[in-house]
Amino acid sequence: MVELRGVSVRFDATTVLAGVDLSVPRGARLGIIGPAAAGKSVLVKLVAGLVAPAAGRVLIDGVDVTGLSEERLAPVRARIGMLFQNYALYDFLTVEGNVGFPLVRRGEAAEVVAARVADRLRAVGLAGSEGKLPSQLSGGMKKRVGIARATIAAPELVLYDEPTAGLDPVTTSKMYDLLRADHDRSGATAIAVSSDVAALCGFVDRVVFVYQGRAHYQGPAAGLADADDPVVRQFVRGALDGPLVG
Amino acid sequence: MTAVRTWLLARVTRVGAGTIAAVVAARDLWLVLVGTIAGIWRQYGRRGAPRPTDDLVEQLHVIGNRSLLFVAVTLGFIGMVMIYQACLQFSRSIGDLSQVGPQFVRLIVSDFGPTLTAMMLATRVGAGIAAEIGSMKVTEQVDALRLSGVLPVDYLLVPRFLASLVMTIVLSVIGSAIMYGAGAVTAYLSFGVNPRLFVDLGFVEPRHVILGLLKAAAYGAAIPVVAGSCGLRARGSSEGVGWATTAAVVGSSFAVIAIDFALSVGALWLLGGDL
Amino acid sequence: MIGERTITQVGARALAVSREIGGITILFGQILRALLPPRLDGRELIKNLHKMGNRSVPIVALTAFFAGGLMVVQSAPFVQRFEATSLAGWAAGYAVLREIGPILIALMFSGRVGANNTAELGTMTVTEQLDGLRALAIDPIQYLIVPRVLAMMVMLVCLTVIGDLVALLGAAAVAKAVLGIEWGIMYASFTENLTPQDFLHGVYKSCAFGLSIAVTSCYFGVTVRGGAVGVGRAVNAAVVAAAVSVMLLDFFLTYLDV
Amino acid sequence: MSGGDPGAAGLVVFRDVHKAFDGKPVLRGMDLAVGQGEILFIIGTSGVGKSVTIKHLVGFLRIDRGEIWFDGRRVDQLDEKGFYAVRRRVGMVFQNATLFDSMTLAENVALPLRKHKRLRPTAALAQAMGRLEQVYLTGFADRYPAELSDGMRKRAAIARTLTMDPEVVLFDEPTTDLDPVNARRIDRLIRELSRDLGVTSIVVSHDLTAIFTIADRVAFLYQGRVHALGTPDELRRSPDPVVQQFIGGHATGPMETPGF
Repeated sequence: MVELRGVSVRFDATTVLAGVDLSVPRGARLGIIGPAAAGKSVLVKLVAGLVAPAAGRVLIDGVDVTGLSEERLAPVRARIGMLFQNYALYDFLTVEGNVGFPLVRRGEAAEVVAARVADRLRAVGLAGSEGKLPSQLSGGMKKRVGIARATIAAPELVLYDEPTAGLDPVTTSKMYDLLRADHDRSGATAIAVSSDVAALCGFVDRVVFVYQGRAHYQGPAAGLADADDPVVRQFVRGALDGPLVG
Repeated sequence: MTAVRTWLLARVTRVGAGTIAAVVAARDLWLVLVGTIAGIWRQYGRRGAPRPTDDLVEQLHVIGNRSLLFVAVTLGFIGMVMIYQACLQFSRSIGDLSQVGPQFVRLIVSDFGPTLTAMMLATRVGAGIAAEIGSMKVTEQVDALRLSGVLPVDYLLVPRFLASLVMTIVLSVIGSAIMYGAGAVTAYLSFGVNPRLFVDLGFVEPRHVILGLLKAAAYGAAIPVVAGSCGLRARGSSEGVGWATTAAVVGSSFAVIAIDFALSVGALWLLGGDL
Repeated sequence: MIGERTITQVGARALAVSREIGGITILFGQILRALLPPRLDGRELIKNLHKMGNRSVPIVALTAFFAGGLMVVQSAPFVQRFEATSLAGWAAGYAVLREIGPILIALMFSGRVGANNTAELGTMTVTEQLDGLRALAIDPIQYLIVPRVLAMMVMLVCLTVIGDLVALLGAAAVAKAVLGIEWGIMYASFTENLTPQDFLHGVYKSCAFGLSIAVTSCYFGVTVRGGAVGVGRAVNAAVVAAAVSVMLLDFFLTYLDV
Repeated sequence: MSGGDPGAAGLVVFRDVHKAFDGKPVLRGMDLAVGQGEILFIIGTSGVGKSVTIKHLVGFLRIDRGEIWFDGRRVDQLDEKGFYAVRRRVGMVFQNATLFDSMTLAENVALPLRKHKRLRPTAALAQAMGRLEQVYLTGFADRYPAELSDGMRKRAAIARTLTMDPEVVLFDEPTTDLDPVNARRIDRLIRELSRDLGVTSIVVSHDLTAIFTIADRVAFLYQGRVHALGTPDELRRSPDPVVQQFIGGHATGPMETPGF
């Protein structure tokens, strides 16, 4: 479904990613982990076409989307949903307006939008909050509104940037329960970035460890603490001594 | 010698960096202007295109109605002060105050009214647009728009551009009237100038009105473009929004002064002493 | 028809404005109290003087140059009609030194330095850096605000003096370019018509403008709520409040002066 | 009220503390006593009032009702000036470090030395370097906060707090959103403070790993009160289903989660 070939990203003078190769088959759930500022968020934004690579190619379903104009990207993006790190809810719209926004802009009829919004809000457990503004919601609620908005147009690929940052353990596991149920039902591909490795591994089936600008390690999510790579092992276990830099 | 050379090198590097930054800013401005005009065409030029009239009405309200009191108060006070100073000077030098009103209204119509209104709008509207768009940028709302297949310029800038264009002209007219009225009251109360003598539009020719409206339109177009491009360039977090808002105030105020200068000199050159 | 809702809105707005005026007054009082006894952080003061002054010279100089030139353009019809070349210098100098100069420079200063100050303090507030200072038992008013207020007052006065000179230069340059008046005639016109009072009037106004811009910009900076959005709003509110206070002060100072 | 000297019960004592925001009660009669030199964790779901609790002790928030005692003195009624004396003895490390952007790490750490100990800038900087060494940041003294990772910023903030030689240090979510390695580095520092300097630490956190590695005692905050209090082992063995759900991180259970 998604393929990155030798992708590099530079911001001003700093190189964030240097030649990342990555392939995500349809229906897979991929976790992206790594130290702070390793370029994890940039990786998902690349897939959504929100960041342009300095070198390399991004392919979605075999189609090269690198360097397409915003208008040409629109049909590709219509198949992608994304939960942003800071929710990115439109603060001038209500919960209903936020969740329904992607459909409204596509010119769907008002009744269709309303029905889908109600359906999605029920799925994330927020039925009844339609009229609230984002500023009236708690962090966990904002994240769930973000998920509802990301999935309202039945995307084939959903990107999650830090879906549980700042949440306590109980709320975190409720959040992943919700994501698991959603993807079991829809069968959509998922790519999730998180610094809470243990919780993330309960949701995804494979992980990529991004380190020093590259996809340093790829492997199954289970048994990561005993991976044969010493850097990954140290990172996942949180050991103080080891080869990990930074 | 080496010290001088390092110093020179540092200076040259700084000037070079400044030039590059200026070129980048100018290119951004140009892109935003072109993008906005293209956006207007996309939304209003083609038949059957979605027309977000709600957004436009809302922006007309935010930019126009909500600035009215601010413009009225500031222009009223500055009108009083300017007339007071002018009367003081005329009474000291010439002694004939009958000319103050007619000359003053000519200046208001062709310059002070639109320019001072726009200076005020540059702070209120310019900073407002940059703050809004800038905080949407850093909280990834602009990215969310792009992901929904919406061009940020179309959705965010076009309604603000149109609203600012219309409302700067309207507010310039209102501001000019208030300035003139406040001046008339001051002249009467402080110097006993008969309002009938003061309110004399004899010197105002159509070309003054056209010049004033032209200036107002140019300011109205410049403010949202400058402020919008600053907002879209915001990066990071709250300090990015702060930077964008600050840059918008300075940029749009300066744009007003520069446009005023260019149009005034241009008019003087075209019309000679008849300005 | 004025509905009940409109009245409620006007009332709420009036309340909000008076709350802000009250807040600014309280902050002003706290600043005065922090000055007694004067325990100033010299480093912060020097840093701010340098930053605020240096950064605004180019924009203030450009503004002043255009302002001076504009006044000549505006007086051109008179000058040409009455062939009163000496009037050009008088009009430019008078308007620039007393009114247009100080006001435009103050507005630009408020946009450049005041807004920046609000943004900086606002960012510090939302990232809890101000609480961080308090947690270290350092009074933010004494450490952060007082040096900024002093620096802004001093710098606006300096910039106004510089701006006055540049504006007269601009007036002379435009007079030469557009009206063909020689430099010497302009110079003579300036020296004949302008008194030190004209100059001082502008300078002492700028002192008051500087104080009001400084206090309002600090106030809106330290009262920011609500993250990045809040910082933008605060900067917006600060420049608007500064513009209003400059206009009001200008009005009162003009009447008090004579 | 009850008799006796509340200050005797511990270095820091919260007694029947109530606090509401906009009419919504957060703390509803919270009682807690913290002993000298211990590492006490305050845990609980988001929005339960953990940070609120410690902010009361240094006067960033004011309680609605109740008492707070520090070292045998009642502090909840002090004014801002009175709290400055408390803050010299009680340091606080904020969730987002709150380093000053415009200063290098060394200058950040030197600031309280310059202000309170009236040291000359050079002497203050030299002392600051020593503090940075203590938190394993020697090589980064000349960097600005923006150039560093979250974990490094938090360590620098700890160094800055230590310059005041505090008796109590409050940590607000010190390891939240850090990767595992950086989180454990912070844990080690907190442990060292208590062991080497005898500092009392009150840590607000929901990092389960940290709780079971370094805490002496844990206070579990739930519904505005301390719902359970004890050593990590006692908590692990607690029969209370709410406690079990939280420390197990289970999605299903009897617990109310206002943050979700």
